[in-house]
Amino acid sequence: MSTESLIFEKGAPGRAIPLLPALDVPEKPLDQLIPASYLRAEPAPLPEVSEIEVVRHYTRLSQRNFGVDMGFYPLGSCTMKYNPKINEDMAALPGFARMHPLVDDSLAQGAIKLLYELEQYIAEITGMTRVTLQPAAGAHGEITGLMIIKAYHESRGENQRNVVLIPDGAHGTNPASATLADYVTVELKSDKRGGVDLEHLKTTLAEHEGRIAALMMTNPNTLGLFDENIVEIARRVHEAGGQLYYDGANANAIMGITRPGDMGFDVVHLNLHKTMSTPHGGGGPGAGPIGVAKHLVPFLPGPLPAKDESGYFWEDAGPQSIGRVRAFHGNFLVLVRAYTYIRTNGPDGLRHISDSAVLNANYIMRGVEADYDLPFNRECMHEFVLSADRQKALGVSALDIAKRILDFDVHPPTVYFPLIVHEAMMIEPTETETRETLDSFIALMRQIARETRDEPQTILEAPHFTVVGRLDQTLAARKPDLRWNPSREPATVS
Amino acid sequence: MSTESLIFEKGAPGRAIPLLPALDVPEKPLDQLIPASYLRAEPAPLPEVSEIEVVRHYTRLSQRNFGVDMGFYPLGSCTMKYNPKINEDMAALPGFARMHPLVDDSLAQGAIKLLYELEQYIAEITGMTRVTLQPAAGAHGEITGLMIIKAYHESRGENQRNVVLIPDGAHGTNPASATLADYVTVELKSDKRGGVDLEHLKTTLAEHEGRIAALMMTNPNTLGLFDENIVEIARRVHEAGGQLYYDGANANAIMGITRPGDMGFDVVHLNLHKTMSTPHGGGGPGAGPIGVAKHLVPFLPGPLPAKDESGYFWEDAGPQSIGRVRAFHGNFLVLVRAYTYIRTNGPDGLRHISDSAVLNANYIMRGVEADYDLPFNRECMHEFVLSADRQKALGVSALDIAKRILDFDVHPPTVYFPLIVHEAMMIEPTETETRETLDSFIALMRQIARETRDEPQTILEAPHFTVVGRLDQTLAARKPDLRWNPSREPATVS
Amino acid sequence: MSYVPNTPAEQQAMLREIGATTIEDLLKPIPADVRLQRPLKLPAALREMDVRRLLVGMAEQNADLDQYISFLGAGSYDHVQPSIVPHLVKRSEFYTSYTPYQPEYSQGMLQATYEFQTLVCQITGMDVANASLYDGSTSVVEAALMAAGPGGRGEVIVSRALDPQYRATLQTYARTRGFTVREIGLEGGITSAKELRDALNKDTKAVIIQHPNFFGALEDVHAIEKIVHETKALFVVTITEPASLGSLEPPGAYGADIVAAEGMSLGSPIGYGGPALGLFATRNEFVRRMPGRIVGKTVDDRGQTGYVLTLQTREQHIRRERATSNICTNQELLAIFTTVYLSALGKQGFSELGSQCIRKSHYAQQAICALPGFSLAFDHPFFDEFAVNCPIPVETLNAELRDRGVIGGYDLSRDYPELPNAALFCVTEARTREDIDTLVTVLEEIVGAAK
Amino acid sequence: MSYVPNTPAEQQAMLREIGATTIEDLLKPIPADVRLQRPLKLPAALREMDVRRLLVGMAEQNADLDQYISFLGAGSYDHVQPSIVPHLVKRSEFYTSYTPYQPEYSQGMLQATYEFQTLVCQITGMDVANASLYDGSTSVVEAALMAAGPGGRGEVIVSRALDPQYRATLQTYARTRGFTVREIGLEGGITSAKELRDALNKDTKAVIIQHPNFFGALEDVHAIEKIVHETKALFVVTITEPASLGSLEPPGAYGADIVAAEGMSLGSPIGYGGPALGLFATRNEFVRRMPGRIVGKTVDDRGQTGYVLTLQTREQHIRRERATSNICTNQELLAIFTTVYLSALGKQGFSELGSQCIRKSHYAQQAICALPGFSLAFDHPFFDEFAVNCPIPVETLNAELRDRGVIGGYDLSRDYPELPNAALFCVTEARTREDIDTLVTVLEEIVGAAK
Ligand SMILES: Cc1ncc(COP(=O)(O)O)c(C=O)c1O
Ligand SMILES: Cc1ncc(COP(=O)(O)O)c(C=O)c1O
Repeated sequence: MSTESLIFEKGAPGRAIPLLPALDVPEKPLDQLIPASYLRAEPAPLPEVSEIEVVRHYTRLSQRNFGVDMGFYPLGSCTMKYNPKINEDMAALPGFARMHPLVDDSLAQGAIKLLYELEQYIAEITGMTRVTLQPAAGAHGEITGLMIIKAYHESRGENQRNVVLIPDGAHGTNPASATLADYVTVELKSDKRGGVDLEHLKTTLAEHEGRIAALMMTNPNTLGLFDENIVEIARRVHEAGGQLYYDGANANAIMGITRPGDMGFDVVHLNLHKTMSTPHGGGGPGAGPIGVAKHLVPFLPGPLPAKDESGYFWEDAGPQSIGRVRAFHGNFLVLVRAYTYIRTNGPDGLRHISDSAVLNANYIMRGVEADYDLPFNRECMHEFVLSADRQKALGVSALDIAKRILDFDVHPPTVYFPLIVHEAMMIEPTETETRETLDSFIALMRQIARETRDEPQTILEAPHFTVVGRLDQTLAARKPDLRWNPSREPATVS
Repeated sequence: MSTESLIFEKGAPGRAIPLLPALDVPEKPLDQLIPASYLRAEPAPLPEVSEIEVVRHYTRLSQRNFGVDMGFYPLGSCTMKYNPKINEDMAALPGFARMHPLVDDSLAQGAIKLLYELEQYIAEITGMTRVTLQPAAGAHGEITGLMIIKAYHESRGENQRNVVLIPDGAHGTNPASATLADYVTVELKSDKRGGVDLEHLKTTLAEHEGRIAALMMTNPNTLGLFDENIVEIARRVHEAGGQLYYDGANANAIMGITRPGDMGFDVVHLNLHKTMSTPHGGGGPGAGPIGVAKHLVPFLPGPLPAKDESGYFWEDAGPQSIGRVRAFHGNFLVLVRAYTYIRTNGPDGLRHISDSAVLNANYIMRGVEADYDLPFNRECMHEFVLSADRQKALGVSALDIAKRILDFDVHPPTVYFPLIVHEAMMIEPTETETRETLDSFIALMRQIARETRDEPQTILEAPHFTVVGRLDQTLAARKPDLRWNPSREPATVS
Repeated sequence: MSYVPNTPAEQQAMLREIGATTIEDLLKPIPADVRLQRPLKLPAALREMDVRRLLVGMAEQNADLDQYISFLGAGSYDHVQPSIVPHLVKRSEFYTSYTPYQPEYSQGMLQATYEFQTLVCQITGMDVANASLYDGSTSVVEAALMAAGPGGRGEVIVSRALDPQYRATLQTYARTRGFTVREIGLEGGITSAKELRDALNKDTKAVIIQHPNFFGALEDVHAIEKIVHETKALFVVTITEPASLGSLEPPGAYGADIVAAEGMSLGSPIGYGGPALGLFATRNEFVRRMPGRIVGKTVDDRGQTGYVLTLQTREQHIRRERATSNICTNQELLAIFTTVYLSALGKQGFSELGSQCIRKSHYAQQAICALPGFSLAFDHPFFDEFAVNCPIPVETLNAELRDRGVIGGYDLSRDYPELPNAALFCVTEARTREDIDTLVTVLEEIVGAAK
Repeated sequence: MSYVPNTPAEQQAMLREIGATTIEDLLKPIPADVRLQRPLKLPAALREMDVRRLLVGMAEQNADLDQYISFLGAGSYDHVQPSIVPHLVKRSEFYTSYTPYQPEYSQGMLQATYEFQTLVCQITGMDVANASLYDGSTSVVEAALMAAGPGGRGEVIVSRALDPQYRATLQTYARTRGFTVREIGLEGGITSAKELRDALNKDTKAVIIQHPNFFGALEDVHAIEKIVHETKALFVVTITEPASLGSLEPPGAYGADIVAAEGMSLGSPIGYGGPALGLFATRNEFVRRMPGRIVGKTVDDRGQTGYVLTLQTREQHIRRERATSNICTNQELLAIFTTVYLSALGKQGFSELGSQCIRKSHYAQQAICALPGFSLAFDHPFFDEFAVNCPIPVETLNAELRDRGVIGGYDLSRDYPELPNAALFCVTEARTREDIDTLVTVLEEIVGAAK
């Protein structure tokens, strides 16, 4: 496939697509309506292109991108499952997509009902009391949860609690959110089984006695392992006066099997763009609703969807609420997709999803374990982490392996995360893959292990068949070129 | 891009997507409702696949296909112009897409109105009196037109008229339609200017005196040339008692400039999938409405859309009508697109389209004439025909050139048509291409002419970058393999 | 608005480049006396949003099947369209491409068509299928033409229970082409075997029946096949309701020579009846006499599997006046709708489709015929349509239903004067039990009020 | 229904292959006392068509902007979405992909994002933009945090004419993070320059104003800029109605340090307010302090141009607790909506967008204020929104309008007790003259009847 120039390099002066409706009110000079000093001197220097140019450009760009619809995407921690098309159709219904956020509740009965019920479903799935649907993503849920925890401690006069414990395997958003909430992060070590080191937890709790605000963790954790000590961990943190925050990025492993609420967590977020398959959209939008235990309900942001005999309505938050965490009602059209997904799958379907996700991960793990290091060799949940240490010794890194995978219409696993595994490769197949796909991925991983020994050069020079080769990241960071600029690159249009 | 196996080679026994609604009436055994002897012994042996398999398979297949949205498509005689997306949206409106064809007229007022108006627009564009929208494509229009002509002659007791004159450059559907109408085809020669040879016309008319049923022709003809003698041709054929049929495949050249009705034609078809940009859909559906002059109106198929004070309705055809040429009302959703297109462009827009199509064709013609033979060197209309005779002498055929073009994300021109030009390459850029695209195509054609001289092997081995190379057509025809068969190729699913 | 990208200034520059001043210079070959001397009389151009408003307004003046509860079939069937079908078919790589004459650029369309041909064979039980014809009615025409052969004379026998619009279409072509269409009558709602036997003669080129027939009734296909094949005539089976193939014995199993069917209800939008999808399948021995485009599998110069248009010497662009048909543009994109639809439904789903239609239609039939004054017109097995004698004229009944948001059964008196009060109700899987119960309640109401 | 492809039999075989008998064997690590011992209490699974019916029914209970004539703005704006925008953005290569961490597989998304960053700069006049934040309100939060710096203390001044929901959101974060938000009042519908001058002090990290402000009024941005930049505070300009940039002077031209805006009305669906699109642009010198993902241009090992995520050391996945922000998932797909939208509208179209909004809103304002009892709340230039004092309570007025199919202006008394009877009307290019005339007629009717 040939390259594709920038939209700014296309078109010609004067080209335009008259997409707006024809003006049907008097065409008064603008400066009779607004003093000229407020107005632009020149039109914004946007592209001047025709419709066919726009269509071809973005169609071609799309063809330079890989998504779940093209092939296997076992990107650990991201739950890249099939995104049902029906969900897209429902989110595009004019009754949802063409709603103004400030209409009177009487004109939004379907929408508020949907959110009201979705809140209940999420509460049930996570084992929490109530839920806010405002957060736009997991990290937004995290900061919202931490703000709630903070407000809770303050309501009890415990303003001194400023420490958040975070396992060393945690995702970067966890410590970043803690900082944003004005907390100090203290890292918890993992033990040999890949779970929280109980001894280290004990000493850390003791060390920060009286100052523990919360523990944030995933379970299954970022190694894909379920921490069996979760009840004890929860008990100890609670005894130390801390709250437990559940990072739900890995919830695809547990639906109908176990619930964060039952494990002892006080706040839980779900990444609906992962677990509930609202598509990830190349990086967003997502939705990161959080559920809270009973004692934290008064602190939830508002308004919340409510219902009485006359119908559904938005209920303002109470006096202890932390307040809004964004404008309007959350990423509504994402929530419509999640609602559709939950209704389509039902309770047994969600359980079957998690069971199947776990099975698929274990199946691949057992298929590749002979060829790669498996730092924690026990049943995994919905994903697992390999190490390419053995390959690294032969000069082939996890990154190289990822690049070689690109040659086979398969998206590589997450690499170099979690940080606690050398040359980590985090593999999450999800439940929507066929056995054939899993088998061919296993075969590919084995082939690459063989190539590492027999023809490492093939790997080091990979990818061979992509539209671009390995890109110079250093150059990009050292001399940032973050936008097109007419002066530097004139649009050469004849 | 790797290959893609057949859908039949995917899946596994028992896989299924439960897409139908849940059964909500009693699940009686079928043979209590219908005697078993009428029922299938076995379910039809269709694929057993999951949703993700279907989605990936057809997404990947789409990526192995080239359309106007990907790049330049100067396929002569096919008018591969940009297909506006708004037309697709309008055709998808539930009020059009979800209508049953037999609903009472009172429930179809918008649809009948649309067809009523579209008929009028087409009549105005072609200069005819009335139009039937039933024909599904150009060839269907042709046979419909010939049936009308036949009925007309018969109504005048001239059953003996059985000869249809067709210029030697005509499209294959013209003679095929004549045969289907039980007519004998007589070929008219082209003269040196690329038009109908008037002398030959005269002698042919004389030879078949009293037996001339019709002349079928395009104007501009398949060489892209306007036949200046059209008025005389029409007069002579009419004098000989024949009718004139206008093959409207080239109407993109003439909108608002000249009209077949004014040239003297009695029946005209338009290929809406060409001129009116209802997309070609990989081969169909199209729509081939025909317009007729006043004396032929009684013979039109029915019913026709009509209007009175109480609204729009379907009016049955009169006693002289040839009858239906298909079930229902034509390719309705295609007609919705054409209607949208005409309303979007308006009279000036349609004229501008034809002007621009003519300009673009002449522009390319002048850009490449130095490197290729131009058998008829005069102003062309919306397309023109080159000959690769010069290249052929160096061992490179029109087909080879087409294959080389495939290497550049450009669709090749039509080759080997019309039959009257050796090594024909028929180039129709359409009006929706930018000057840059035309320039780069000219440059490409020149490059290929150079390669013919300097490195013919590159051309003979082309295409180099397509998902498949040149395919064995002989094998395909000699040992037809027209369907997948389980016995021959077992679906090897582990 | 305009889709022409080049600005007037650019067009001027281009003209200059080729030595012209105005576009008129290029139009010189057109004699002045055929030039249109005025603008076209058409409504002025609209911008996109304005044209959208216009069309949305027109669409709203039509009854759409999501807003009305419809029991109309009679040749056009409302089945569920799974969400993935339009998502995949409407990818622009498919719909903005032309006929795949350049196979290297068209492997997607070609392979999908090869799959389509296979799927048509799988549901009909036939050997081979083409890439589509215009619609069911013209498929029947092509079947008759193929049976009649190049000479095109002789006689074709059709059942009176063949869709009236199909019969009309066939008549139109027959009149022009020069063969005879002889219609044979019915006995208790199905084709009369006796009349058929009497009608067959040495000039009979084909016998065309519809199964399920226009009344939804199942024909005695085995008996008919035997009668037909006692002669040299070809046995042509027409299907307007292809969902029936989910449950009924396929034509290949009962000896059909040609299947000429309408396929649009297999995944395509119902669209006021068009674009439609003519299906055409036959036996191996007839393959070189088949009309229409055909895709075949082959190999490329690198040894890879690939697909091409094949047996093109049957077609008009090669064979011209001796082609087997004049068809060029067909209904390709609808073939892809059907391909994705049948693949997605798959073995289980397609079977379930048939059985849901049977169960729901029988549930409805029993409930309707339990109402006083309503009775089955024919006591014959049916698939998802059935003719009911009504206590009041169907036109009156349907007008009343309409006012209540229900579209009633087809008024058979429009085509069959011998059935003055019969309505043809169709019930597919797309109707819910609630829909059916509503119909029954409303029917009772109307007839009660009429008394 | 289920999207799990493997059948129970296949799953059994897979289990066997890895030495397990049931899935329970794999779930052993989960202690029994945290296992859920019952099925989830959720409604039973629905099949696709049934779920479709359910959701269609719910959607129909909402007012959609094609059915009602709406004059609501107040932070969410109804602009025309050209047909090509969803056609292109909804290509599954885009929406089924993840964050482009593997650039070789993500050039489409990366290049489109680079174009997005450029387009945001082009309309705002700023140097550099990121790849999106959650929404306008959290963009404002990020601007405040960036201004406050890693320490996160100090004070941020906001205008009372900043969207009330944005102020509330900022308060929430400020309380947790530990900085102060000081609100300054209004003078005649715009930010009081005097109050601003008085409020500024050495701890002021940023001054945040909205332009056009919440009342649609144009702020005196030049004057404010001068006042702000007499201190070290950053000048943050918030825009909730980005269409205004089609006509108004861009913030880069009047000295803004940060633009924190809501971009969803540039091509994305209005969707009950979400997903939204936080725009964030700043000056070159702040680039390494910017929050969020950024795409940069580079070259590959073959010398070709390519695009990558860059400056990642600002981000949480690298810098963890020292990151500039905690954002990970952003609103990427909406950035692509905006990219296609702005490219398609282009130079002429975007300019026309602005001027149509101005002309239509002024046409409406004049007609409304010509009605007895209606008058402009503030005599100030505005873009496409204006506050009108009404003769009856806005709540009553709007209820009456609703019954006539019209959605009236936003009731300002909900947030501004000092404006008890003021409605904020918004008129964009998506409203027709007929819509506006209908509003005026209906207002007259209602107020007439109320007398
Ligand atoms: C374990 C974990 N936690 C948190 C997040 C952050 O979620 P989001 O990207 O939705 O903000 C992620 C996302 O990748 C994650 O994998
Ligand atoms: C000149 C000419 N005539 C007739 C036709 C037949 O039209 P259709 O394919 O719509 O049947 C074509 C199609 O390519 C054509 O180019």
